[in-house]
Amino acid sequence: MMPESNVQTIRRIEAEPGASFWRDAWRRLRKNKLALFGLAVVVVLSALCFLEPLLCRYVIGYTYEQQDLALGPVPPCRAHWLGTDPLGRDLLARLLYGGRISLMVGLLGTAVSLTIGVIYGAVSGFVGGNLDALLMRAVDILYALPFTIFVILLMVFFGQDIRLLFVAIGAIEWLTMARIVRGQVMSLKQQEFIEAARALGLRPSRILLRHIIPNLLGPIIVYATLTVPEVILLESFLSFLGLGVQPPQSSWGVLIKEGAEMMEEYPWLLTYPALVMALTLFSLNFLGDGFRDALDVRASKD
Amino acid sequence: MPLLSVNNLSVSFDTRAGVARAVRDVSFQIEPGRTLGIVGESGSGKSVTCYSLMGLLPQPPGRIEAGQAVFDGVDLLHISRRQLNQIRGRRIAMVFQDPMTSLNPYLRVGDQLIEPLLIHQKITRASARKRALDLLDEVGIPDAAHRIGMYPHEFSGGMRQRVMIAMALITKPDLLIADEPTTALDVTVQAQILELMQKMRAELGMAVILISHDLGIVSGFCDHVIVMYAGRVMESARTEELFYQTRHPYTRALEKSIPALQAKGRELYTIAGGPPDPFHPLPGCPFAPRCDHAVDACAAAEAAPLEVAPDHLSACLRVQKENLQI
Amino acid sequence: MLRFIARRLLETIPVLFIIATVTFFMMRLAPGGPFDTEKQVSKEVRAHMEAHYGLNKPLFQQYLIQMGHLLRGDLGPSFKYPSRTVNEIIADAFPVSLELGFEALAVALVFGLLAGTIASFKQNSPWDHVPMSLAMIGLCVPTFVMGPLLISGFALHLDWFNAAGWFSPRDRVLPALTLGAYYAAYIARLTRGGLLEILRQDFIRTAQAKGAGGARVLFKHALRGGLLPVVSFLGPAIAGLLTGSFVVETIFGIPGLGRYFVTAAFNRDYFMVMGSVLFYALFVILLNLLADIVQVWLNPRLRFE
Amino acid sequence: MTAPENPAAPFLRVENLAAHFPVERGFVIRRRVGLVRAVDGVSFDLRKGEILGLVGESGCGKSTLGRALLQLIRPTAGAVILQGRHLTALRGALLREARADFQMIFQDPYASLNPRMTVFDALSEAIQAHRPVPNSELPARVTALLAKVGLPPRAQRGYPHEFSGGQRQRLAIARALAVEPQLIVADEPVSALDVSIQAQIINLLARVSREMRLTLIFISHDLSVVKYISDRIAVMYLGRIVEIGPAGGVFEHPLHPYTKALISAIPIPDPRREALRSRILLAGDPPSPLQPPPGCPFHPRCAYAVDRCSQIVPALEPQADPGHAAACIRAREINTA
Repeated sequence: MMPESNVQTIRRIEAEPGASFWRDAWRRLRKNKLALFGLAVVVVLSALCFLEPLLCRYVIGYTYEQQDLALGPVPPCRAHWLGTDPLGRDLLARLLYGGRISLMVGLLGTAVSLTIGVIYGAVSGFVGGNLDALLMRAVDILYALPFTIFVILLMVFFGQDIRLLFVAIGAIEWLTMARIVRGQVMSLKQQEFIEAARALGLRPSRILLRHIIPNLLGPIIVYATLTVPEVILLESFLSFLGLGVQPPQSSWGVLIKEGAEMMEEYPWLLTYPALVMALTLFSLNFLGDGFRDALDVRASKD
Repeated sequence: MPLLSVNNLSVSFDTRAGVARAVRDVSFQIEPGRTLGIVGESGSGKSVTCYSLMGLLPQPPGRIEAGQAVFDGVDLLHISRRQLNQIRGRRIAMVFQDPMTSLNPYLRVGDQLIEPLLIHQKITRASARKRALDLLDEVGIPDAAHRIGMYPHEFSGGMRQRVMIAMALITKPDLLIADEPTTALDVTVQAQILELMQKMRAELGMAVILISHDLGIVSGFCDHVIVMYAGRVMESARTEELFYQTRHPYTRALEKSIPALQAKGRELYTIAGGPPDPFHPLPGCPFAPRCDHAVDACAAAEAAPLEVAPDHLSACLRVQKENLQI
Repeated sequence: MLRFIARRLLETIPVLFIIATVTFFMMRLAPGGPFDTEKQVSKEVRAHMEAHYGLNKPLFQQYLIQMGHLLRGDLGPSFKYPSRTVNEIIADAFPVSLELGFEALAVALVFGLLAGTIASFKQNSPWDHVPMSLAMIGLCVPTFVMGPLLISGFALHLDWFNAAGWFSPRDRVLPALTLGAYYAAYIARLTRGGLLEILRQDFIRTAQAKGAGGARVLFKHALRGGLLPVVSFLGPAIAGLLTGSFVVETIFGIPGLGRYFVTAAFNRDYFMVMGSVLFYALFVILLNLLADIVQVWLNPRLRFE
Repeated sequence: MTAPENPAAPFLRVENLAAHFPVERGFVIRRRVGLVRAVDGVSFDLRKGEILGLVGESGCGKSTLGRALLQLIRPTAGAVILQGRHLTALRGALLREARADFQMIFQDPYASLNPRMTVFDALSEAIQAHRPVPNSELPARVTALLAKVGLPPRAQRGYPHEFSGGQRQRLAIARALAVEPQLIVADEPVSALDVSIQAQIINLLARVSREMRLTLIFISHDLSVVKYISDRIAVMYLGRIVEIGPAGGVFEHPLHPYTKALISAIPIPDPRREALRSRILLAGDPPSPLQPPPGCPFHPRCAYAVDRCSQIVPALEPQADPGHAAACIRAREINTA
């Protein structure tokens, strides 16, 4: 609402001299406390989860599958900080192990969707014309498919293989990614600096690599950050239906499912996994929103 | 008695990079039925001044630090939103720069056009519609009865600006503020719109504040012109006097750099450098670093606009002290 | 407009055809069959049952036969409930899901629109931060956590509601809240984002300059454009809500379509799976079309496409 | 790389250039619902070192013409011959190579530089695009380019968002000069800038094109800007050139009614002259290029139009003064009266 000229002056001056785009973005992110909180939580949690084997061995003293049927379920205590389940397994160890699986599913699922989506969207947007119309119509039609149902069918009929899970999740999530990337490429293509690059006689590959992709990174990072929690949620949903990760492996979804079944008798079995997962999703979402502001990405998720 | 009297208005923007002083100590008056031009380059504070008067300044980041704007006995800067809403759209109306974005794309042109009437007057939709049709006819929109039911995107830029003008005038305001109303239009359309504004002004007898970056536009339209630079008033005078007895080096430089007036073949006159940084204003006259006439004293202290001839203000120290001829 | 609708409806046919084909072959090519899970059924019985349902014919022939049935709107028998056809099961279960869906939708719209609108009007104030943090919680707490938590709190401890069942109107409250919470959160975020986008447009400033008050600016000028993202979200969202949520129906023991579908998938109840998939797909497609029509109605610029 | 200079052949020849865009609707079965004739049969010649001002209002096709000349938009018909070489016939790698000879400067200084590249990278890329130099020479070359457009050497470390509009336009000029072209098309290079900055950029463009013997096509909607810098001026309306001639001639003695209206619409910063002069006010807006009026495209807005004007499409014909042509069947009549 500020007059255009003022906005421009202010934008121009806001940037520190010599600051690159990324340093500038980092500076803006640093001022966003929620996003920083999210970043910290994600980093700490990921570190804990991925160090799970070491932690189990040296700190917790139990592994995720180590049973103690004689002990049974105990509430949080000194020996078991978060308590144990009816099989006497340490909840903290299981939570960390489950986190490792959940985060891995989140990251790999996102990576799959990112790869398909970026390539599909970039090709569609960069080539344009009839191919673009065709590819985007295909996406429109795929959007109408009941994907959750297909994933369920896939998992039921082809067995609960975790690799299949990545494929299934990636296959759902890439659609939105493709649309976003295509939209960005289309708007970038109309920018004068891309025309200037063509006028310079640069090869299309160079234009793509040096001029289009660097300008796409912002939206891709933002959307990828927001996809990770979605994938984690989807995995936990499948686990809840008994279709995700199979025992003795666990994931947050599995733990929550088990916890929900015994919520009355052993409430800690639901509370802690639910808390940790919600906190993670929370942090990732805040981080994504923070990136969105810091990188000045206008395109909304939908 | 002036219709509107702005006294010592100062506006700042609080941004992440610091405080930008967009408008500093600006004063002016406008009498009923007169035309005032406010000229300046982008960032000179001319638009911010008028947005402040209309209560359209986004706050934050904008902040009105000081000043008054007395319109018919009330200070526009210090009244409630409710009181303000009874004045704007009824007694003060505004036309904006970009007719492509200033009309609501989701509503029919007719509904937007009669909205000021519905807000401010007890009037039936039917008679409001009739007023709107008459007015559309008057601003030169052919086939108004048909067009009134159309959406803005079905109109060309020139037509939309005519609608904006009709919308502003439908309540017969006392004051019209036009913020660069022709900047987004082609020259031939610009001529039409300026002509239309002249005609409507004469018919309704309202006062007009015309904001423009183009000296040429104000020279043909306004009785009085204010030249702004870096948020400050540099010079203020009756139009003829401003052009023929210029009393500020910035005004002169602006006139000289207009390509239309320059002879072919010679290098165009340029003002060296660029406008000052609003976050880190230097002491002294803001134009001093680019001024051909600047002396040490100019960079030392800033001069407030003073009357150097009857009804003629200049903020140039050398004009004030030495009666410098420019 | 009519041509647009007609074209979209025509497009539905090939889409449904593809869905049916994919579903058919995915089920049939997968290892295992509908009668494997039964307790050691004798070979003869199994062969008899397969013959009864036509499963012993060549695969492609079965495909053609089923497609023929589908074309006539006959979804076939259910293996799991041999006394009923799939059509009957859907006719029984769908109204339950539909009712729950509408109640959840009401929850989602009321809370979502209200919170989003207030937040956008009071940006960066507690009126913005509190509802938006709640919305974030709504997005981050999965239904299968929300459900048990609500049951534990309101049914078991406070004893205001029943933990499960679908008999009295009181039984509707917790499931509707559970199911609606996520959508409410999403709608709140979309509403806020959409309105903020619109509120910075030039034409809002024009409306203010006319002397329009806050309510007028919101209802007359901002809401139409600001709700466009919500509308496009609502198409698939409503489809999801109305056709039943597996999780909520399972947690609260509600005899809706979602539960039938999941059990059908686990039992490889071929015809039931096919029926649910097609039913759901049709719903998604029609509601997407409806969402598009509403968008065109809201946004006159689209009318000339 | 350049053809031997033939004194008879012009440096740049444009013959009957047309750029049409089909307007399509529908998916799968695409049907054409219209044809936008953005550029419709434009011909002119340019000498080496000449500066042509190309003027017209928005939608007249001047930017499309500029892009079609440089093959950024492939023309539908016609030929662009630069130093005897048919640019319109070049494809792929050959066309990319040929781009060493011609460059473009764009309108929006905020969009024409890649926000993720430093000035040094952007200019180096342009230098290396056609006539590669060893990397060690780059700093000196970049500094020299910056000096040429009046920017200090330290500017090379900056990113575009750190510069003002005027400075960015200088950078864009430097990038165009980096490939050492012979022809530059500048598309509204000053219309986004403040008056005091406009003059700086126009001076810069005039100076470098003189120094480097550049041929320059300067596109603008503002006749007064173009008058100053151009040797010749061409006025476009609805995809066609309606008048072309020496800058002074076109500005002082316009022949086409549209040119007359354009000139009379320029506001003059001089209250007395402004009060005295009579404006030619055109009726209505320019028509849509999708449905151009029959006959002379200008006739519905023209004060001099007669019945014949709606039937005959006037050709661009030479008039009394040498080198001055107008596309108006009544040009002689209305200018002698």
